[in-house]
Amino acid sequence: MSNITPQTSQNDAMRYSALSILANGLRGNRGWTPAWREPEPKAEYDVVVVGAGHGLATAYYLAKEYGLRNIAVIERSYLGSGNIGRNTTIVRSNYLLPGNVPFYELSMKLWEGLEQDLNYNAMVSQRGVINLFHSDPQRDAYARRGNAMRLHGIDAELLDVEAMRAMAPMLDFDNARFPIKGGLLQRRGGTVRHDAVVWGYGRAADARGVDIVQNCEVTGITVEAGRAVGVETNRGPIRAKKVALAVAGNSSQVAAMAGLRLPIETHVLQAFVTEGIKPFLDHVVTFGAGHFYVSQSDKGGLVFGGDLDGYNSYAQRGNLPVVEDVCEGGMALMPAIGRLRLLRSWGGLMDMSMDGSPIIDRTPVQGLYLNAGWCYGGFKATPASGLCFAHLIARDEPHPVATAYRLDRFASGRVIDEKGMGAQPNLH
Amino acid sequence: MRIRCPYCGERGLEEFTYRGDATVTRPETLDQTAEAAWVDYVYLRDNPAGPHREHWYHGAGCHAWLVVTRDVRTHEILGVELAGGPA
Amino acid sequence: MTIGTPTDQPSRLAFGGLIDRRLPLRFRFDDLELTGYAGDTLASALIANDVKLVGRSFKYHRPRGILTAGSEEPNALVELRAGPRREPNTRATTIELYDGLAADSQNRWPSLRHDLLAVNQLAAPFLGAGFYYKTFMWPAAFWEKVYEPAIRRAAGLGRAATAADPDPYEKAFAFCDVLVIGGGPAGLAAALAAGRAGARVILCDEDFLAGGRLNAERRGVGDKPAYAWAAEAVAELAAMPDVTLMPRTTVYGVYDGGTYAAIERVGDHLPVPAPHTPRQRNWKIVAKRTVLAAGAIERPIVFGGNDRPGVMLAGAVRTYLNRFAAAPGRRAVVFANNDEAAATTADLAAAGVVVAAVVDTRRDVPAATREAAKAAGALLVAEGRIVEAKGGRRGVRSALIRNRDGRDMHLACDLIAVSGGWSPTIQLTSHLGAKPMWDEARAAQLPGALPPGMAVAGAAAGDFGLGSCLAEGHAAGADAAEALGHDRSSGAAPVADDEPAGLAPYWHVKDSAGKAFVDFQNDVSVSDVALAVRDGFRIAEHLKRYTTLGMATDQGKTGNTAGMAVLAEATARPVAEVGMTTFRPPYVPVAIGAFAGHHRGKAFRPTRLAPSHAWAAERGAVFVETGNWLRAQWYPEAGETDWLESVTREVKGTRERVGVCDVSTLGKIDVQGPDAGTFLDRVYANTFSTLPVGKARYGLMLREDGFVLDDGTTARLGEEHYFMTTTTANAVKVMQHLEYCHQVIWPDLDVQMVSVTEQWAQYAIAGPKARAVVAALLDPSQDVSNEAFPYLAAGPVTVCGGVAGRLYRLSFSGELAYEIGVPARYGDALIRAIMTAGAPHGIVPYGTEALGVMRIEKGHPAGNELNGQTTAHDLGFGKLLSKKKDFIGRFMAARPALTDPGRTTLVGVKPVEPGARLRGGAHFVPRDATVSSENDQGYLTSVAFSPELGHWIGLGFLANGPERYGEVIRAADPLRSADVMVEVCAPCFIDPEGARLRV
Amino acid sequence: MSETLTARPALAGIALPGRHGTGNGAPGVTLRERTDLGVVAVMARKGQGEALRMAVASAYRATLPDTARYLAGQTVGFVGTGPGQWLAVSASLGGGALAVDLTAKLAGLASVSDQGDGRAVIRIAGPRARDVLAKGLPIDLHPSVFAPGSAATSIISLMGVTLWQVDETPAYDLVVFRSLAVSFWSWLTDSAAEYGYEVVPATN
Ligand SMILES: Cc1cc2nc3c(=O)[nH]c(=O)nc-3n(C[C@H](O)[C@H](O)[C@H](O)COP(=O)(O)OP(=O)(O)OC[C@H]3O[C@@H](n4cnc5c(N)ncnc54)[C@H](O)[C@@H]3O)c2cc1C
Ligand SMILES: NC(=O)c1ccc[n+]([C@@H]2O[C@H](COP(=O)([O-])OP(=O)(O)OC[C@H]3O[C@@H](n4cnc5c(N)ncnc54)[C@H](O)[C@@H]3O)[C@@H](O)[C@H]2O)c1
Ligand SMILES: Cc1cc2nc3c(=O)[nH]c(=O)nc-3n(C[C@H](O)[C@H](O)[C@H](O)COP(=O)(O)O)c2cc1C
Ligand SMILES: [Zn+2]
Repeated sequence: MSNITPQTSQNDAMRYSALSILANGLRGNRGWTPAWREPEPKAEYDVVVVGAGHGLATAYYLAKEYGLRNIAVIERSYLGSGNIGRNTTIVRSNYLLPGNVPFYELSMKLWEGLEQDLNYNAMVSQRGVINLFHSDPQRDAYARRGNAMRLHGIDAELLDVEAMRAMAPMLDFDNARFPIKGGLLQRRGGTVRHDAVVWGYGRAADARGVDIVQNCEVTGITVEAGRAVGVETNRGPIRAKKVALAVAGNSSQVAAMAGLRLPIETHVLQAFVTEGIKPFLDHVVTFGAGHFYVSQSDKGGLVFGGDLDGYNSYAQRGNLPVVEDVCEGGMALMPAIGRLRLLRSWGGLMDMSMDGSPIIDRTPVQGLYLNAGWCYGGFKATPASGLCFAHLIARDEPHPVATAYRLDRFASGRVIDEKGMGAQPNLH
Repeated sequence: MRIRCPYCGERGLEEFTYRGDATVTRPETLDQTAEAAWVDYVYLRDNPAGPHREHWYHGAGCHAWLVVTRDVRTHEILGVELAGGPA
Repeated sequence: MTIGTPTDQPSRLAFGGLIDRRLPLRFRFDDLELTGYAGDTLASALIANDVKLVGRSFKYHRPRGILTAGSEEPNALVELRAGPRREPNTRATTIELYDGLAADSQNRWPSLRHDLLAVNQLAAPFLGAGFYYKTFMWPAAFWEKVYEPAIRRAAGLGRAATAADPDPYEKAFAFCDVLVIGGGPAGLAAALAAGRAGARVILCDEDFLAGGRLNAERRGVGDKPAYAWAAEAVAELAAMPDVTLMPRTTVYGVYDGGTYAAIERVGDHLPVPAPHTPRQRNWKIVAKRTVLAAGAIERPIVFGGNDRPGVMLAGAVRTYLNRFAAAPGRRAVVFANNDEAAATTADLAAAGVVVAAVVDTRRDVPAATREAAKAAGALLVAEGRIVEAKGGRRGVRSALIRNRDGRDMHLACDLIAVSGGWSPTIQLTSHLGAKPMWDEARAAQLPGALPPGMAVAGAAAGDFGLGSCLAEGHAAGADAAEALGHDRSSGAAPVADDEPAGLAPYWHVKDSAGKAFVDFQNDVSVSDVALAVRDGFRIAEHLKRYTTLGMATDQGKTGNTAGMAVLAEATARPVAEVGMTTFRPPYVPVAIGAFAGHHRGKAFRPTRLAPSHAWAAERGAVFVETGNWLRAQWYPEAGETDWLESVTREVKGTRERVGVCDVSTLGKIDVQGPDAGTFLDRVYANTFSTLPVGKARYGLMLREDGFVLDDGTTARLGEEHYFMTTTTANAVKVMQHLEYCHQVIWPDLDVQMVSVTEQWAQYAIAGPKARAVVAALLDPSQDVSNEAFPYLAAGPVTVCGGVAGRLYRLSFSGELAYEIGVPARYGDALIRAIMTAGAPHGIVPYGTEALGVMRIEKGHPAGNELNGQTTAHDLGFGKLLSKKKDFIGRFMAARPALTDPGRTTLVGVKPVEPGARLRGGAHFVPRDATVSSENDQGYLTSVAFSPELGHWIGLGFLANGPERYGEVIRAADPLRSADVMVEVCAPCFIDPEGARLRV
Repeated sequence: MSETLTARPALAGIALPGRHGTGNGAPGVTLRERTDLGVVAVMARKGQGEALRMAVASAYRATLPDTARYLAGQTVGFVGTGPGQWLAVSASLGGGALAVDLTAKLAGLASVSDQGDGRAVIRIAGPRARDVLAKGLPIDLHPSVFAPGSAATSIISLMGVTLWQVDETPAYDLVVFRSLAVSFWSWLTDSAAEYGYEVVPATN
């Protein structure tokens, strides 16, 4: 999307800047107003977006790019309570398959202009994402990926082990079970402060008139004559011309309210943070011989994660074997972190699709749109997912970069399987 | 999580491998009319938030495939059987 | 008692305490060389030495002292030890003193006393909650280059070590009937009751000395001093055969199925761990029942300057006085909303500390407090509050106290003992997801739904009286034992009086002067909460994330309750409605090394060694990791400097004479039974039931979604006996798949299977001289002529004087070749025998590289081609898919998308310039097209230098591949700036008719 | 070639006899590679469970356990490793002899597959054997639940293992995959070092 330009929020009084901080600070910080309103849901909207993760971005772009005015985002808990608020904040566009690459690159570009667009500092930090490789076949696979990126005009570099050593000297180059042979680097990749993305989109959507309704759970989808015309919620029914689902982890549950069955399983993915330390690691690093990836947050904690727990779960928490597996990977990669302490672990509900790739599509129920299947990689997609979903909802046709994310690809066999694991969600 | 393998007794998660929904059954026909059934079998899942019948493999134990009924909201295990029935 | 007899420990009490004055220990803190005693923590030793300033806060770098005496400490964090053993953010309150201990303060520059970043305090009005979300947006590029590095340097507390942790860690498993978490009065009583009833009990306490508050209070149990009763209880438990006491062990997590995670600090109280013992041991304890007796954590009242060194929790003050015989001050003010004030005042006075005033927030101050104040000669301020703790870097110098009439008085003091009541230690009850419940009467969160099998006793359950802690603990222990079938013969519960525990909620002093902190470590003040609320962050979870309240290394153990109360007040809601943020494991931060245990460095994953490993190592082979296997990659010879030189020699030697390669790592599966053939027909895409005994056949396996799973050769050794091989990488996966197919899909088939990968040492002997070598190895009268043992023959043989082996005429290299298998114990001897038998023929051993070169020359797909994204059609194996039978993947493989001629299919490529080098991962683009995604037509999977052809060759997938043989295309490699023009050809480069195999 | 091949123990050159680890008094455990055992997988044919049981009883005076147990017979013992699956072990029928014998005697009743070379067997014995194993084995070995004759198949330090208790010393036989024997030994000796251990020469 080329016409995304910094735009003044409607609520000019509350424009955030160093100056506003100064002015308010001098006045005892009493002048601030809430980042978003807390409206009661109206009886009817043009579009009801369910789920305040990608849903927030969807509503924002519906308002901003597609000129819709009467929109609600319905969230069963607090804003950002879903995966958008519990992920490891990595953004990148180092994908392999043609169905994915342009989409994630659009997202990357949107990140690059996001803060000015939203007038919110989301701490977009393009510190570089490195995928390590430990064998020749793995190097070839990353070369294939890096070249796919380059063919799409995306930055990618293949580093040898000496270059790696210079960038990240704390990695184990000398006593590793699976020696590091190099890495695929995307310099434009990095991290974005997860919560700030929620709040930034929330505030910006609210400023464009979107009603954000928290603590409101969708309990039913009203279908009349094959068409979705609203939702039931624990705060009463809400009518809508179009209903858009972006309820990761609960997609199967909510879709089932309209009689749909999805190629999705819900799994738990854990993440971890250590106690804060002084600057230690400058990049995002992914271990290639186990399940471990890590970056350092601006507060100083190492934020890291690894594999799914591997079994269906709606519990939003995991078990010890994966904690151990991930920390083993961490120690194998960076043996200096042995005495750093793991401070907190948590889990999120992963919408694992059968090929590991997302779905942005219409459904067999008219007026019901689906945004799902983001697996463990949908945070980086937030801006593009919001934009493409908004496009689909507004225009009733897929956005050009999201044409592959169709539901019928499972039946046809045109799956987008980056890992080559087949229809086994916990292996993606 | 601890699963009571009918053969080995109660064992920890680290001994098992998960596969998924045990309620789907492989279609018996190769007829083109069976396409929907095949797509269902290979790709579509109920993915319930509640008791779930699922396949687990006791790979580090007796190598049995188990059907475990488990509440996926609480991870409470409600029942375990050998998938192949008694040997 | 008097303070300060030993001159080197000016605040050490002359008598009492559970320290050993006969065992002085030297230690260093920053530039101070100090002495403490055995039984001290670093914190108590610092207190005994009058050191008050121990740390700096996270954001404002404010001076901080010691607040608590336990693992909940937010302020007194130090870097312990040095070099690769440096441990940042270590709580001085939990560090057991040892001789030679060295600790440094952190998050300050250049020194603790003179920290330049303390200027942040001046900017505090602009650095309020969430300030960075509102600024630093311009110019965009400045975030990474300027703002972020500055923020990161200022934040982050201590420094991690930069070299590998030298200490070992272990994991361990334990099982018990009853796990008791916490060894205070409730836990000891529970363990005694369960242990006496005959249950298998494990008692964990994170302290090095069991007893909990019993060691900290001047109380009695029965007719004994409380600490003495605790010691006796421990002795009784230690004598029970089925009771395990685990001191220095924190239970940090609750997981499914009664699994509890606990961290044992085995060697942390020593300068370095004892030889052959780990630094820490990470336990998984499986318990049938659990008694949580983790006590309660005292919380402060929030008031101005409440973070200054010298403001300490009242219970911690008593701990330092009574357990450690160290006086945290000389002149104290006690500030409380509850009955703790009485004991605190009395204990201070008994230790010789002047109590200037007792400030009680309650209108009706109970008699006990009045009397204690009176006895101590302290001023009693009823319904009073401390508006500000004044002082400097080195701590509190006075308290500004306001009475109920609003009149202020200024009292000099160097210690403010504060108590805002107690929060039961319920974190573990929530790890499985249950929410705690607010209890208005006790002004505390109490456990909600409990994890299966758990009971809570003592202060953790909100019962604060010693008598009831003992009784409740005893009952919980007896109940647990009884529920497991033990009889309830647990004897009588120990008895003690309940101390007064009256409390009137009082969270923060609204008319405070100066910053009043809710979360000490993260510098979250009352005004930050107010600002967050103004910005719209009114939900507890939002407040947490916006202000970082409760996100520091103490996870809000002391601060969260007050934080929620302040939020409740700011949003005019009851505390119960505000709720509480989620408790998550671990209960205390746990070293990452402990989670890894043995699995680090070379032991990260187990290593599988092939039968020829010792021999190959002797020969100086270069090894490569393939999965968990270590395989010989090539065998360098003297004078060879480059891997390509060695590999080329190995390929040539094989193709020209004969070579030998250890192929034992291939997965091998015995498939037996009357239905073995039928079973293989269903799991392979091609047919095996028709394979004659004594023959082998290539087989292709699909996944049920129609894509290729694996390939390999399977031989029929008997009517009901097949011997299947899989790729090395997929061996485990295929075994699991077969068992699934059998047990789940076709349980009615009479077929049995078992992995025999490890049973057989198997060597490929390949090359024109292979037959001669094999013949020399076999015992006489076994005919290996082409007629007697043709291509794809398979069968038993005896080798080297009667060893029962097997011979297969298979070829991956494309040469005349055999694979010879013997039981693995003979693998070492056989490779030596092969080398001897092959010597006259010039045999060369070859490694995985040469193996790879030869298979690429022959166009055989391997891992790079069997990548899970390819179909039989892509690999040119479409003909193999049987039309006569059902098999796994058949239906889905027939979908048009999987057989679309436009798909990329396997081709060979060779460089147009013969000298050009190919690289895997290049993409195919039409010759004259621009290198861009629209023209992307496939990619290069595998490359090799072919010694026979004298140039590089490659395999790859190309759109409409087979139609394009002869076409010149570009292998575009912008990543390495190494585009090469290549000619498309058939994937088999050498001997496409297979003549060599059949000679 | 007529010179016969010599067998190489899985831990040749790795398990060095002698006293190691903490202290120099009585070791906490002794460790020994058992190279004398024949180990064979026996898998019942469909519907032949009863017949198999009888054949085993008459051929070996042994009982096939229904559960994970080790039941000794006259010359051959059987360890339950899964439904319808056993490991037959024999100290007198080593090498391939046990498999040959079983194949002949159980024809039609069971599929038989030699595992004697695929596995290494290590005997651990001594007062601290349980403590050593607790550092990796996720199974309760308390005498009230695991006694002589008890057996289990499980995982230690990411490596598969089948074990059974031999006597009340306690002593256990641990059966591990041959290719992993060196890694297993490294875990085992690291874990035993705290209590002191003695390596006894391999038996054959
Ligand atoms: C631990 C972890 C680490 C991750 N790391 C990364 C990473 O580094 N990079 C990356 O790109 N991605 C990462 N991800 C994945 C990423 O977070 C998700 O893919 C992405 O946030 C999904 O966005 P979403 O909007 O679809 O879902 P969510 O943010 O989960 O939003 C869905 C919302 O729907 C709401 N909802 C559900 N049911 C209902 C209902 N009935 N009524 C109303 N509301 C409902 C939920 O409460 C939720 O707020 C990670 C995920 C996790 C858990
Ligand atoms: N008067 C009051 O208001 C008041 C308030 C609270 C407590 N108390 C007193 O405190 C005592 C409470 O007794 P109790 O037995 O309930 O608690 P306790 O505080 O005496 O003992 C708890 C023990 O649990 C340990 N522990 C905590 N969490 C742990 C974990 N995760 N893993 C391992 N160990 C852990 C601690 O180290 C401590 O030794 C009584 O003496 C009571 O009188 C009094
Ligand atoms: C990138 C990132 C960094 C985090 N850093 C911290 C941290 O420093 N301290 C902390 O207590 N929690 C941290 N958390 C975890 C949150 O406290 C919280 O556990 C997580 O957002 C999931 O929410 P829940 O635990 O409330 O379910 C972090 C989370 C994320 C996603
Ligand atoms: Zn089992």
